[in-house]
Order: sequence, then structure tokens, then C-alpha cells
Amino acid sequence: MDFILNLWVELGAWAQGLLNSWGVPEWGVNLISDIVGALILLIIAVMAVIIFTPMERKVIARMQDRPGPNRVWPYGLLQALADAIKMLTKEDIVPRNSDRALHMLAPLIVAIPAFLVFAVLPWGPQVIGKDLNVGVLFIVAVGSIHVLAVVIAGWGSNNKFGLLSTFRAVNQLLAYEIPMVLCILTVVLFAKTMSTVGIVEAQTVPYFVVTPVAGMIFLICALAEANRSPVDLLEADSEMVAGYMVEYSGMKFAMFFIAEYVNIFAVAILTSTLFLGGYKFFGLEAVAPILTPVIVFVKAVFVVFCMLWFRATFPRMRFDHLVGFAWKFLVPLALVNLLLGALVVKLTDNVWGQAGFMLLSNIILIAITGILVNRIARQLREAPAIKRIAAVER
Amino acid sequence: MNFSQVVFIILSAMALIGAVGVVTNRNLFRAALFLILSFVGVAGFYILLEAEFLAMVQLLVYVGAISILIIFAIMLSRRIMSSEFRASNEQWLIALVAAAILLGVLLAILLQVNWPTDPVADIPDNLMVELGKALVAPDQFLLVFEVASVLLLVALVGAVIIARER
Amino acid sequence: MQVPLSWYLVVAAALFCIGLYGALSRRNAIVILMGVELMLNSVNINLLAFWRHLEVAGGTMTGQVFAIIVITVAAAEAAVGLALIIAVYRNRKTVDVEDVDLMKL
Amino acid sequence: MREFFFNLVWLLPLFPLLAFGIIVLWTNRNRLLSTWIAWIGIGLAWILGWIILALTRIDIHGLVPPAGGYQVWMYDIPTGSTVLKLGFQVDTLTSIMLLMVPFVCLMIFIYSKGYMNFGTDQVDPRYSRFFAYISLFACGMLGLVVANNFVSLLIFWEIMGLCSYLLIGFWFDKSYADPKRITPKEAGLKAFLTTRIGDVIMLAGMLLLYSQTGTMSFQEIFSEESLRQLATTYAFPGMSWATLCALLIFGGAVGKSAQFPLHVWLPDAMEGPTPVSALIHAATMVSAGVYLTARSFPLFLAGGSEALSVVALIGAFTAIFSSTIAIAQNDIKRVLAYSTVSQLGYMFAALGIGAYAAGVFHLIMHAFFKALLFMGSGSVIHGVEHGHHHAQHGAHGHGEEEFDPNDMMNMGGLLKRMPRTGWTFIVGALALTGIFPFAGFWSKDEILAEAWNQFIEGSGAAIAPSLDFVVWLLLAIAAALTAFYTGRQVFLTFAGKPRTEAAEHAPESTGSMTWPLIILAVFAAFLGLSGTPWANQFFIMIGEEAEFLDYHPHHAEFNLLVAGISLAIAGVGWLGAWLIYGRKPLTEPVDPLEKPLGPVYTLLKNKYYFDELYQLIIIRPTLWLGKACAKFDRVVIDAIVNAVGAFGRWLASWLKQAIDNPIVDGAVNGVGKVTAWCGEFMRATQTGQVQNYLLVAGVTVLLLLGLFLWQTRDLWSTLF
Repeated sequence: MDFILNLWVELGAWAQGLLNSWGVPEWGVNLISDIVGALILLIIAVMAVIIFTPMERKVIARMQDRPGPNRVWPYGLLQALADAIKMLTKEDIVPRNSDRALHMLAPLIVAIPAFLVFAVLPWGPQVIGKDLNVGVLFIVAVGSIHVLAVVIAGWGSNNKFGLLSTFRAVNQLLAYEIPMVLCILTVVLFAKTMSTVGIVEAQTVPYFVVTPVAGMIFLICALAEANRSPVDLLEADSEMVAGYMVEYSGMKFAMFFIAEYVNIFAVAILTSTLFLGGYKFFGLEAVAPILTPVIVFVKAVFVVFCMLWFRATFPRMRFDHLVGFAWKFLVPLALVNLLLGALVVKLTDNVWGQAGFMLLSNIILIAITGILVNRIARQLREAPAIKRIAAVER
Repeated sequence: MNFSQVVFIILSAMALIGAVGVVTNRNLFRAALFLILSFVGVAGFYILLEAEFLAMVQLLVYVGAISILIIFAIMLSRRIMSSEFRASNEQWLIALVAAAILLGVLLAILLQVNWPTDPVADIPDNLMVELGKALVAPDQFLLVFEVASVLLLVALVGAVIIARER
Repeated sequence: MQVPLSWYLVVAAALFCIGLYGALSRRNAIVILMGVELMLNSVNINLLAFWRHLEVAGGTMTGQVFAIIVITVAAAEAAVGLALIIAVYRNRKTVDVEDVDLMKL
Repeated sequence: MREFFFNLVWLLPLFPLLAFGIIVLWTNRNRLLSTWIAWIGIGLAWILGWIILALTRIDIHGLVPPAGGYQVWMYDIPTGSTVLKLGFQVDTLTSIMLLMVPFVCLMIFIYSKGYMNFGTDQVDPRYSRFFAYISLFACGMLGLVVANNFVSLLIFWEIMGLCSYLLIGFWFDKSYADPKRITPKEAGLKAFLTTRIGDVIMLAGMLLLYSQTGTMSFQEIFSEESLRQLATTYAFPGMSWATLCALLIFGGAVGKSAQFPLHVWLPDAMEGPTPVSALIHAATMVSAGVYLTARSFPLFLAGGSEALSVVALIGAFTAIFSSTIAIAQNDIKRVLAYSTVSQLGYMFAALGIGAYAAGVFHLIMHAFFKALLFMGSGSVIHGVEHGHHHAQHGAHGHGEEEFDPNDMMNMGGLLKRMPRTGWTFIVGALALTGIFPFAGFWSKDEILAEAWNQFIEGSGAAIAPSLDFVVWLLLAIAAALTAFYTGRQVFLTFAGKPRTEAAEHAPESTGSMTWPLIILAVFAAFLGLSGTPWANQFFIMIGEEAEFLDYHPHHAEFNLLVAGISLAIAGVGWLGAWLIYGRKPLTEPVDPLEKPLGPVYTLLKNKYYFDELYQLIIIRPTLWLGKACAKFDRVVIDAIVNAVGAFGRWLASWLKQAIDNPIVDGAVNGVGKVTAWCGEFMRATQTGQVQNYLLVAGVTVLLLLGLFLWQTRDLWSTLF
């Protein structure tokens, strides 16, 4: 029974023991187990695509009151496979006098961060690729490579829209990275560690409850980083016809496609890890460690559902509004929140006390922010149009 | 010749090839990419040196920010990347010789001294805590820390002022 | 963890010299900037290598701290330098340092 | 609690100083604001001062000078080998002074608002400046009182001198019709220079003390052993260092307190505004001399009977001498000035005969009633001036001649016109003349009794009993004269009928002038009870200071005989005054004493011709010497100088021809050419290419590195 209950750890131990018994040297055992673990994570990540594409389509469709894909048996659940086949069978085009090497390089690079992130995302107390003591920082750092991929792609495909979306990418991704890091810092402040497992363990109260402000900002920034609608300004069809992916087709496009969904999955798991208590669920993880991956997955699905919800609800933003929003609203708010967190941590060491104070201060912060935004908005509304535009430009 | 040494050799190959690419490549964009390659190699060095924090910071700052900035600048000043652009100036040969001599001298010294091969001690497991304390302890690096932050602020403002359209 | 200290130093020296050559020989300001960044990186390698091999015994953090400071300075330098380059390009339509010699009589 | 407030003592001079700074720098445009700032500054000082006084009085243990005293060291000035420690202190003498100084200052500050015609059309153009000056003065006086060493004492002393000069000459633009009358400007100059003589002497004394003891702090100088050493070592045969220093310091006191040889400046100081006369030249500054003598009384004791006799005799002589002058003065303020001089003489005499507590007692009492008297006279003058204006407006045209509102001959019958001023003035007069039970009675009687007792017993006396008798006699006569001229003043001013229409129309002064009068009158009337022979607070607080160096003054018990004598004397004085001036008030402005006394009267009226004497024996020779020097200068020195100059010019022209043109210019031009040529040559290296410079720098570094390595080649190979 116990074996069943924390099956995953036992399995790992058993496999290593087996290898040892075969007389494989220590470093070999480590190497093999690392490789196997990496493969498993890779497969899980790729599975995400197969799970989330139908889910996205179905959910959006339901929200828009239409059936959605329903041809591919059953209920169009295998739509993803159909898409994959379609893509693989497409022709592979490289535009003339574009930088060929870069054009080829981009899809590879874009996959790297998406998959690397999984190395530190915890599925359970021991069920994790590698519990770095700088795990969160690792996630952020690796995530910043994504920008690079976009830039290379946009540059490599010799295309105006590609270049434009590259500019946009640099603007938007860098802009939204900052409030995101600030929110993660707030969480780290409370958890007193950067290791993802440590953060999960520290969450007797889910941090989304402790600091809703940080949670919301983080979610928004996560959307922007994964450039999902409504903030998918890099590939906004209506403006820049798929942006940096405009020249890509077939397998290379598939790489981008996979990377995007893996990104979403990763972001979802990250959000649940940082703010929703990760693999914890009211002590269930202690009772049945076997269930921890399920818990994480469910939470991730919930987050993804929220993202789709946003997408179905909000219209796309204008780009200057988007960047302005990041610099003029999110960054100051996140900074203030970080300061509050520091104060609260100084104030008391008791977890519940911290939670209470922080929640209180966050509510007050939200109230003040609402009032300010309301007033400014009214002023803008009452100002003559030309001044309004100027204000927006500013 | 053990595992980490193999890794080291790979990493140093990355770093050096990247660096050479930076200084030799005529295509600015590719030069920037080579720069990133070199940075990543350096980050790998840091991991080998068990300074994960620094490695991550290296990735975040250099790969994520500085290189992107450089690429941005390259794209903004695109016209200059025409292929008839002469990459090197007249003194490149002297520069090469000077750099080579410097390398020779440095290597001469390095190989003279018999450096310790193995690190003297293991890393304390509360490395981050130590680092954080060291950064803000008044008797250690508080002043440096603050000065660096002020420097960043000034650089920020200065950059904005300089690059603003008039 | 059996990489000798001297290896790091050699690689750092090489990196430094390459960066120096780049900074000295290229005409494009951006490449010069990149060369400088390379030099800074080599310095960082040295700092951390010495920290790991010689300093950790003392339990102090000087190497890491100074590496961080160097990174900070590098970031500031990149920002200002690129801003300068952009400004120069905007005014002179060139980033060739050989053309930027108004100070010469 | 106690230590807390004692440590704050340095705030006392600071408050008025801040007021001064604020007024001068910022608020001198706004009169009301300046007034309030000055009031607040001195008010705070007053509150703090009385708190300290109360705390001292509660428990005087360890606070009795010279041994005691709570020291607050502020800063050290390194002077070569020794360190000059400056600071403040609280001891009983200080706190007794704090009873008087800030309060009287406050009263006079309030009084000044009215006197300077605040809010009327004749408001003084330099109103704010006036308040700034008196605030600065208050700073000086308070600092002097709380200083614990001679250096800071001297500093504050000089600050007061400066303020005195500024304030006497406050109306420096005023000038009079008759050239003989002294103008404020000249008066200020006179006061400053006269006191300067004393100050120089005092400075010499201080320096001698420093050279002998190596310290400036009171506590160390007045310590038993240093005094013994001073008393037993001899400056030159027959005079110990103690005596010498004591006499020199007394010289300073003489100058400041306008004692006999240097008394001439004080009456002329009355040219200043009356509040100034009341504040500086009656209550506080002039008593600084007495305070200094009291402060360094142990030194005088160590100086032995020589020093003390000098003090006593000068004091007593001044007392009677100036009271005689006061008889024949018509200027109401000058009368008071001379009476001030004589009262100060009383104090010095008291100190001289070793009646230490009595002297300080009289100092405090005198401050109160003399301030009262001066302010009263000021109020009178003010009223008469206004009456004069009113009369001018009433009857146009005539009477544009020089009108002197200070002249008592122009007054009379003012008691009905200005009752408050009148009655308070009379109270002050009674206190001054020592009528029972007013303040003056107790203090003056204390002095006389001390003198008498010491004469009778002759034991434990500081000076020879015979001298004691002389002092007693002089003081007694002086008391009679005091009563006489005070009575004369009262009768001439307030009794009878107005002799001018100015006096007829004189209005009562405003509240801000009369209320301080009333308050001070209360004090002048009853404060004396604090010093009754049965429970003499002053003796309790500072009596022990005199018990020093084997000198034990026994507190003089109440002596009915002496008290009776002095009362009788005062009564005689009043009676005479009444007989001559009061019985039938004179109608025409001529003094009835003029005919009977004849030449004596003129002698007195001209102050024994002291000014003329000084003019003759000091100023004239000085001027002559100056002229002679000037002549010598013109005739001889100038010739030499011109000759030298001519030679120089000739030499210069020759040098120019011979050397400058060919050699120097050539060299300069050559240098210029060479520089220009070098510049041309070096320009080539300035390519303006950043990278060139960088390369050069790099190569240089490389070379230096190589050099360094070559030099340390054996060192770095042995590293690790």
C-alpha cells in the first residue's frame, strides 16, 4: 500500500537499484536516471499540446456558443492529431535572401526554454526534475531566452511584419518581465527560498490568497510572456499576420506551435506552484503522494482555463496601451506590493500573521489603486480629445 | 579527464568560439548571436563553479537583457549592415599583435604559478543567504551595493535622456 | 568539481584578449561594445574562479559580490553606450567610430 | 531633573542670540514680528533662568562658589601645550544673578514696545534693529552670568560693550543746537573708549592669571591651592601675584561699572534711549563689574587687604563723590545716572570691606529699583515729549526753540498727569533712599551694619578697622545725599504745578510701559524682605564663599543703632529736599541752591570739571602727539619714501632697457615659438580616433606589465 501511495519515488528508487544491481557505475546510474527523467518530462510537456489544443478550441467555442471541432472522433478530441498530420505534410519554405541559418535556428531556440522550464517544476515533494536552490530565478532566466527566439525568428525571416513583431517582442516581453519578476520576488520574500519545492512547502496559505495583487499581476504578465490573447500583440493576425511566424510553415511552424502550448502549460504549472499551493491540496499530498501530479495537473488546467477565459472575454489591446500599462501601472503596483511584503515580513514571523497582514494591506492597496485609476480615468474622459491622446502617448 | 572537465572543455569551446565569432563576423546580427553563445558558455562556467545564482543572473542580464538591447540597437541602425561595409579599421593588425602579446604574457604568468587544482573547501549550503547578507551588511558591501544601485538609476535616466528624440 | 583553477584563468585570459582585439580593431561602435562586454565577462570568470578556489574557505563572498557589481556596471554601460550609439546614428547616420572625430582639430 | 536643567544652561544666552539673528536676518521689516521674537527669546530665557534658580535654591549643596558649581563643558580649544576648556556653570552666585537679569530684561523689552511708539505715527524708524540690539545684549549679559571661565566671560563682556556702544549711539543722526552738549554718536564713542581702558587692564590681569595658573576656569583658578600659590608668589617686592591680578581685574570692573576715575562715560550714556539706560546703564551691564568682582572675590581675598582696601576706598569715594554731583544736575536721567554710579560705589565698598553677600544683595535690589526709576523717568520724558508735541500743535508757530524733555525744570506737577508713573517712581525713590521697609533699606543697611560691626569689633575684618570706619562714614553721608537728590528729583518732577505747557499736556503712557513699572514697583517694594538680617537668603546662598582662605565673616546681626542711624540720615535727606523744593514748589526754572552755594554749585553742576580735566591732560596731549607725528611723517618719512620711489623708477627704467627687452622678452617669445612648434608636431598624434587612444593605452599597460613582471620575476614564480 505504502508502495502504491508514493509510487513515483519508489519507482525511481527501484529503477536505480536495478541498474546498480546490473553493475552500472554510480555516475552511469545518475546519467541514465537523468536522461530518463528528462525524457519523461519532455513527453509530458508534449502531451500538453495534444491536451490543450482541443481543450482551447472546445472551451472557446462553448464560450462563443458554437459547437467547435466535432468531426474528428470523438467530439473532435483527436483534432490535435489531425493538425499535426496536416503540419507535417506541409511544404517547408525558406523565403529568398533571408538569413537561412537564422531562419532554421529560430524554431530550435524557441523550443529550448519552453522545455527547460519543466526541469524545475515540481510534481511532488520528490517528484521533480532537479530542485535547484535558485529554481525560480532559473525559470525567469530561461524564460528570457524566449525573447531571443522571437527576435531571431523575426529577423531571420526577411519580412517587414517579422521585423515589426520583433520590435514588439523586445518591447513587450522585456516590459512584462519586470513586474513578473517583482511578483516572484514578493513570493520569494514570503517563502524565504527560491527553490520551487521550498516555495510550495512554505505555502500553508496559498500565496494567491496572501497577496492577490501579486497573483493577478503575475497572471497578466504570464499571459503577456506566453503572448496569449488578449495580449498576443506579437502575432496578432489582425495587425501583423502572425508576426514573427509569418514565414514559417510545416515542421518549423509546428515547433513554434508546440513551444507556445508547452509555454502555456509551463506558465500554468508555475502559477499554480507559486500562487496556488502547487502539489498541495488540503493535506491530501501527505496522505497519498501518488496523487500529487494529479493535483498539479488539475490546478494547471484550471489556470489554463482562466487564460482561455480571458481570451474569450477581453478584446485585444492597443500596443502602446499594452506597454504603457506595464510600465506605468504594473511596475509601480508591483513595487509597492513588494515593499508591503517586505514590511510585513519584518513585522511578524508567524505565517498566519503574515498572511493576515498582507491580505489586509493588499485589499487596502487594491482600494487605493481603484480610486486613483477611477479619478485619472475621469480626468482623461473629461479632458478634450487632443489632450487625451497626448496623455495616452505619454 | 572526468565529467566536469569534459563539460568545461565544451563550455570553453562555446565561449571562445562565440567570442571569436563576435570579433570576426561581418554580419552584426550574427555577431550578436555569437556574443550570446559566449555568454551562455560563461554562465556554464559559473554553474561549474557552483555559483548558480550568478549563472542565472548572467543568463537573465546578459542573454535576456544586454544582448537583446544590442540586437535592438543593431536593428535600429540597420542600414550600416550593408556588406560593402569595411569591418575593421587600419590598425587591426597592430591590435591583433598587441592582443596576442598580452595573451602570451598572461599565459606565461599563469603557467608559471602552480595554482591549486582543487577548491579548498565545499560550498556552504546557505550560499544565497550568505550572499544576501554580504550584500547588505554595513560592515561588508552595503556601500558598494547602494552605489551600484545609484549607478543603475543614473544610467537609466541618462540613457533615456540621451536616446530621446528631440 | 575537479577543474583546475588555471584552466579558468587561461580561458578568461583568452576571452579577454579576444574582447580587447575586438574593441581595438572593429569600426562599428556596437561591436566595440560587445568586445567590452566580453572583457567584462572574462573578468567575472576570474573573480568567481578565485572565489571558488581560494576564498570560499574564508566563507566570505567578495568574489560573488564583485561579480554582481561588475554585471551591474556592464548593464549600465550597455544601456548608456547603446543610447549614445542610437543618438549618434540619429544625428550622423553612422555608427562608425572613425567618422565620429569632431573633437579632432 | 536637576542635572537635566543644569545641562541646559547654555540655552540661556542662546535664546536671545537666536532672536537677534532671526530679527536681523529675516524679520526686520515686520515690526510686530520682531517684537514678539525678541519677547519670546528673552521669555524662554527668563523661564529657564528661574527654573534653574528654584532648583538651586532647593538644594545648594555643592553649588556654592568658588569650590562648588555645576560645570557644563562645551568645547576645548587646544592652545599649544595646554587646552583651553570653555563652558558654562551653575552655582549660587549665577542663580542669584539669574533672579534679576532675565526678568528685568523681559520687563524692559516689554517697556520698549511702548517707548519706541509702536503702532503710532512717530514709531522709531530703526524699531526692529533696536530689539535686535537689546536681544544681543541680553545674550551677552546672560552668557556673562553663566560663563565658567575668564575667556568666555571676556567674550560676553565685550559683546555687551559693543551693544552698549551701538545702543548709546542708537540715534546717531541726532544733533543739538549748542555745541557743548554731547551727541549720542560722541557719547557712544566716549563710553566705548573709556570702558576699553578698563577692559585692556582687565585683559592684562587675565593673561597674568593664565600665565601663573595655566588655566582660565574659575573653579581651578579659585581653588585653594592655586590661590595660595598666587598669594605667596610675588610679582615684584611687596605685591603678590594675587594682589596684582586682583587690582588689574578690578580695573576692568571700574571701567565697566563707571567707578571713580572712569566714571565719566556713564552720565553721557544717557543720550541713548531710556530703555537702554534702564537696562544697560542701570540694571545689568554696569553691575557686570560688580559681578566680576564678586565672582573673583576669592582672588581679592588672596590679594589681601591691599586689594580689598583699594576696592573699598574707590567704592566709597565714588559713592559720595557722584552723589554730590547728582545734587546739581537738572537732567532727570543724569541725576539717576550719577545715583547709579554712587550705588555701584556702595556695592564695591561692600565687597571691599568683605561684606560679600551684602554687596550682591544690594546689586540685585539696586537692579530692580533703579530699572524702575529709569523706566519711570523714561515714561515721564515720553509724556513730556508728547505734551510738547501736543502744545506745538495746540499753539502754532511760537516756541520752536530747543526743548529738552529731560530737563526737570520743564516739568512739575506731573503726579496728577501721570499717576501710575508717578507713584511707581516714588516707590522706586523710597527704595533707593532706603526707607523702611523698601528694598533699599535692607540692602543698604546690611552694608552699613557690616562696616560698623567690623569697625567696632575689628576682628575677622578683611581690611583695617580704621578704613572700615572711613567707609562707613562716607557711605552714611552718601546715603544722606542720595536721599536729598532723590527727593529733589521727586519734588521737582511730580510736585507743584507744571512749569511748561508741555508738562501740562503730558499724557499717561501706554500699558506696555506702565505695567512693567507696576510689576517692578512691587518687586522693589517687597523683594527686600528676602534679605532681612534674620533670614538673609543671599547670605545663606553665597555667604560661604567668603569663608575662604582663613577668612570667616560672621553674618552681621540686625543692629538697631545702625539701622536707626541710616534711617535718620535718609530722613534728613528727604527733609532737606522737602524744605528746599517741596515746601513751596518753585515756579521759575532756577535752582534755589544756586545762590547760596555759589561756586560750589557751578563746580558740582560741571561735574568737578572732570571732562575738561581729561580733555586737558589726556586728549589734548594725545592730539598734539598725533599732530606732531603727522608733521614728522610729512616732512621726514615722505621725503625718504619719495627718494626711494624715484630711485626705484630710475632703476626700473634702466633694467627695462638693459635686461627686460632683450633677454626676458626673447625668452618668453622663444618659449611661445617652441610651444607652437611642438603643438604642430604633436597634432599628428591626435587622430581623434577613440581606438587609437585605446590601443596606445593598451600597449602602454602591456609594457608596464612586462616591466613589472621582469622586476618581480623571482617573486611570482614562487606563489603558492
